Amino acid sequence: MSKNLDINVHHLTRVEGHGNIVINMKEGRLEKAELQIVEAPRYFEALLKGRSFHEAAIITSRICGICALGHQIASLKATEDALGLEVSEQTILLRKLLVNGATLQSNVLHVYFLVAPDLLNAPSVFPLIPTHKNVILRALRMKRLANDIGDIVSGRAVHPITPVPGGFTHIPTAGELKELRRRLIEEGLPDVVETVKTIKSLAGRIPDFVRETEYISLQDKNEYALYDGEIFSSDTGATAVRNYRDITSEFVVAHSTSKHARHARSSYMVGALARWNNNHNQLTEISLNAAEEMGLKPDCYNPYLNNVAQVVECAHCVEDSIAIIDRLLELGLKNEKPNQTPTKYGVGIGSTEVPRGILFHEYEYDRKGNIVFANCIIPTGQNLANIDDDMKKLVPEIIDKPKKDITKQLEMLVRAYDPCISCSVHLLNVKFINDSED
Amino acid sequence: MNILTKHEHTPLELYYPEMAEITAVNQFTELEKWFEIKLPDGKELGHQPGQFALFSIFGIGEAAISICSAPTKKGAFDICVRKVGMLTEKMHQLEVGQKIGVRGPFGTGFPVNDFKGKDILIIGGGIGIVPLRSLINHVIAYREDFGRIIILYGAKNPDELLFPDELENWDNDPSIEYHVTVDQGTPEWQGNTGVITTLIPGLDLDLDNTIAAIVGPPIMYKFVLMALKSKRLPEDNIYMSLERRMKCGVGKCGHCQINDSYVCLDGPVYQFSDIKNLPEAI
Amino acid sequence: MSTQTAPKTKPQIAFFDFTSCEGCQLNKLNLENHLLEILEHVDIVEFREAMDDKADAYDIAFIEGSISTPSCVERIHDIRRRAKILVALGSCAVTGGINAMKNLQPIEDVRETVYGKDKYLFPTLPAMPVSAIVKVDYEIHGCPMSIPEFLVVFKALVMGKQPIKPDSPVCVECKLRENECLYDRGMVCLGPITLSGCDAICPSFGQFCTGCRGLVPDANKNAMLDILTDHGLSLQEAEKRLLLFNSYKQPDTFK
Amino acid sequence: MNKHNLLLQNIPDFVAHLQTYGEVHAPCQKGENSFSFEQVTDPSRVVLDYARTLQSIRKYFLPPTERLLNFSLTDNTFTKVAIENNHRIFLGVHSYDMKAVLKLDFNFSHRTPEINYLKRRENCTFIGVSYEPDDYHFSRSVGITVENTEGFDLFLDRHENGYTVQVLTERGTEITKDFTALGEALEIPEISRQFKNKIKFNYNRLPEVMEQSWNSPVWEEVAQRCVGCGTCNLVCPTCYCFNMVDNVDLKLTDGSRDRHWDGCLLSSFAAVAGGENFREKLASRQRHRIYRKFKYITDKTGDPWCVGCGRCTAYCTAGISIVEIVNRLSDEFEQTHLRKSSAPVGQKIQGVSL
Repeated sequence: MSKNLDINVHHLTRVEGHGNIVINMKEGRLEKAELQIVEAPRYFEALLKGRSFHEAAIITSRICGICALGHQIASLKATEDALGLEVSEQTILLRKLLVNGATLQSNVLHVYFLVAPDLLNAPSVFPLIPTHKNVILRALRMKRLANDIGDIVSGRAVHPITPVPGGFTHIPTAGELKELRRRLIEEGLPDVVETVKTIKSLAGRIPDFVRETEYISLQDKNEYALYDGEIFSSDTGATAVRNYRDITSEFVVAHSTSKHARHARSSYMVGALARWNNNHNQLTEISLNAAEEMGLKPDCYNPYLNNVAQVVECAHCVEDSIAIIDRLLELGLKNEKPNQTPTKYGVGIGSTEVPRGILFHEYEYDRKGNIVFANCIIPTGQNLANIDDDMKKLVPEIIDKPKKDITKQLEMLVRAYDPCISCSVHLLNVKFINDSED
Repeated sequence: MNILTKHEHTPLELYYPEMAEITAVNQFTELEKWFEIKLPDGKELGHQPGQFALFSIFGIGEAAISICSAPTKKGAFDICVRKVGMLTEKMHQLEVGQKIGVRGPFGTGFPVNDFKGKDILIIGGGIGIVPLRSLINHVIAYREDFGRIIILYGAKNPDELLFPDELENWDNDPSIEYHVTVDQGTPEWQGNTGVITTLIPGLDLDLDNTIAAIVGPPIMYKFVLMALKSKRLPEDNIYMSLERRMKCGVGKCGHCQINDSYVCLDGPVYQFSDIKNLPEAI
Repeated sequence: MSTQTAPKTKPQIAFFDFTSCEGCQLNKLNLENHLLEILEHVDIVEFREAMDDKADAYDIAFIEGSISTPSCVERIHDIRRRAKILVALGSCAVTGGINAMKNLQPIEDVRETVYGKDKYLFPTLPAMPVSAIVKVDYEIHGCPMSIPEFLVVFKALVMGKQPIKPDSPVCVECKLRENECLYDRGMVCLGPITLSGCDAICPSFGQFCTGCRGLVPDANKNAMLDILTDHGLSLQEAEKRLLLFNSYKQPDTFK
Repeated sequence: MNKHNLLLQNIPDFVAHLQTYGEVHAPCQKGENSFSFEQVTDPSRVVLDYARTLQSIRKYFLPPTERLLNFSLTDNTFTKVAIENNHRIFLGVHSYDMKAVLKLDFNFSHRTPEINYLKRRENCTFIGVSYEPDDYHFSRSVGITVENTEGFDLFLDRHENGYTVQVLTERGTEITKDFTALGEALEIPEISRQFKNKIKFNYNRLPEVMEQSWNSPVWEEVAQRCVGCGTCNLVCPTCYCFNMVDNVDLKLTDGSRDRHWDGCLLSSFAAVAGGENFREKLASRQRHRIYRKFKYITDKTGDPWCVGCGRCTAYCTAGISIVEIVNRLSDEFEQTHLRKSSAPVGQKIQGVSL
């Protein structure tokens, strides 16, 4: 096998957004291993300037159609932090329910529609419709259930309508929540169990690759952190959200319209696997059983198993949603109006977990409630350096395989991160380092 | 009192069409196509010259179209359809044997009984000839009931002249005074060129005994009316047919309303004196 | 569903994304209950987000996203050449959407705000709707695109008929749903001049209309500004609100 | 005519009693500041003290969207749609909304009676209720008092502790006779209810005012402020314009022909296939709307077609007031025509006067 290798995957498919994989190996020496982000920049931080706090989440939700809810939640939390807006327990519970719905939806979409075709050697999910009809129907059913959480609680799963600073513009009825609860139990749980079986049957086809890295996620002392918490690094421990810049130290590289980030080492990983590694002991029982069934163990260093961690989270989201609905019904749904009377103005930071990892929004408001400064740190941006580092380790390990297989395995690696390139494209000045990789 | 029974007329299921069969088609021009249509069970449409019906294709919609055959034609009726929108485009694709929904007839026709004994001046511009054709065929069928029959027909160019066979018959019929003009001729065109109003000054009319029936695009009315005015034709002797979008055909939906008049009920054929005070008419 | 096995009678459709959040494409995948029915009528021959296949020609190309880089311009010309019918999908593609907000600020400032001294690494143009560059046959409005409207257009195109284009404002749909007017709750809303077709989804959920579907033809903007200012916004805030999704000004240079 | 007394605390029982005779539909709280007629399941939700509902009860007889027929594209046939005509009792209807129903009855039975509307109207009982006129009501100006009982089977007139119940029809007797909580009618001095909002001319004279107002500058002034959203049409209890659309299901095999409310104020309402729009200008559409209420049908029936509910004004985001428009036109009329000879000025088609 030649020790020269040139791979250029132009506009990688089955990912959100536009990215290229470029590998360049000369006489056994890896000269380049990059995920190039070629998405058109969208300049969200600039768009936010001068915008009212009523409009901030409407705008930032449009950063990403896949994680629209996550951006909205992070944005609302940043605004509420900056303006001193208190929210009710009902608001927090409804938001957590939405986060569960969005995580479930995204994870199902990713595992079934984007990753499964790789494991089954198909170019897309469409040829699998006749051959795996029941699996596809199950995936669609799970996605519908997840989206119905979004539709019922937030009006619309993509670019949610009702979550606004200080609360919700519309509260679902008890009847709607009871019906959701019934479906979560009667459809959601059995479908999760079947999903675990499906993934278990394909687990042997997941590449075996190990690279230990730094794992960063939110951590909450009371629960598996998806909505709130403090920042936790597997290398350095806990950090307050207000110090997020110590963690994310972003830098611009020439091959990416999205900025890179690094913390204790040259790169770190965020997302389902990071959350699993950091917080697995807080998962529900069904989720832990699912993990065991599929062979996912704590301190897992195989990035390809991020997808298995996503399935584990599906189980968690279904179970946790049932518990949240029970709590909401127990409290009794109140037609609260959003609290939109600012008690202060200044800087606020909001952080939440989205399917792809930890997300930060930071805004500074003037005394009219308009934004003077904004910064958004997106999970995929944080993962990019880690993906490059993974490729640098992976390519020499599989260099003896045919180029086609190497390419596929690299594509699968990128897809395993569920990169959301379209939303990673944005960003603000923190620290600029020109293409400085060695 | 029961609201269903207290009316002069029985409340009707107004929106269910009859499924009628297309029995013949003829493509006149790229845009205009003629259809012969037969109602189920040999039923007659029972229309007056100048009336219209609503035609529909399921999944596309419904539109008002004039009937262009005279009531003297039995067992079937004709329409001529210009391709202007989605429905008419789909109608053009229909073939003999296929079915189309029909509701009607609706509206006022030309009061042909009142026309008896009079000279009839028919002025048609463009597809205005289509509703007039039912009147023309009626007066030809009852030729002895009427005085002179004068037909003025104008089109943009010779290729857009409709009913070509019939035009020839009218031209050859010594009892009909037929004049045709086109806005733009072709090298082969032997006849008049110029707008339709150029045909009017040369007419020698028995003013009190002449009925004018005009149908054409909005812009034509203005100039034809001015030309007839200078001829001093009494305005009560002038009839015209107006076009509006219609949804119901029965004076409910409001779309065809011109001031206080519903084109689907009070029109489409109006005596000029009825609409001259309606500023929205033309 | 690959091109080779597909019977030629089914329209071959493709999806493309430009500068956008890809929410419209996701919204399409959210048609879970209808997805398989849709696939009965068409063959999807290219859809980068979901499949590896590529095709040379398409009966219908759906375009999501704005045109905002020089390479976007080239790509959209190429797609147009290969597509019989081209449909713009969602606000970014139809009106420039939220992306066009950047056109309101000097482009150099925008680039500097985000990338600092590295701004020249990434070429950028003012964000434009697809129709600023190539002929667009049909438009599906909304951010995200409205699913009911997508289905109306989709069905019409598959049946070979022209879709009905809404031209009335959101207020009409709000009234058909008997919603309480948000102005009566002390809110301001762009429903009176925003194109309908969304079934007034935002006001129905108690949130003001953001104008994401674009303005009705001949919108009386001055009257709208009067309404907004009468209900508590300053003129500057009112103008900004109107521009949220409607900032695009068509530059002559790229026609 | 029988009269009874109904105490406030007995209202929920009365509603429950009515439910034994049919579906009860009554105003309920809808949003934060609004009411809507809904089928009552919980009698305690009924609100009888309200200013106006978002929509009048026309929505029951001419639904916002209505399926007219179902069709099959596979065999090009259609099936009829059953028209529901359950027995409905409308409780808490204001006199102007009742009057509006009577006007729609005329529109849907005049010349070509329409079964769809009339069938839905067939089995209805109407129970009126008095109201305190607010800043928008002006029914009195179009000849409808708060206590007008035309069309009602029962009428509830508010007093301090409850309602005086007037039994107006046999049907009214039937549905009250077994309700034991009705007391003897109290001797209550007649309340005079004042309308703050008024049209300055008697409504009989408005057609004449309109006759002279075709070229008034008022239309253009109103159009400057109007956004053309059509709300005034869509909330009007006597508007009944509609559109018809064919909808096909996703299998592309079946579908339905549906009609839905439309409005003459909307820009494409009077457009025709060739692209011509006969009321292209907002000013001409505003004029058409006002003429529909005060001239066109009025010329034929002698009645104004506006019932003074105030919805078009209360729900206009631009704050355009129908009373203000009519009063402005009346002022102009007074100034320019009243003092001159009253020779009618015919409207001529431009460029033509034979």
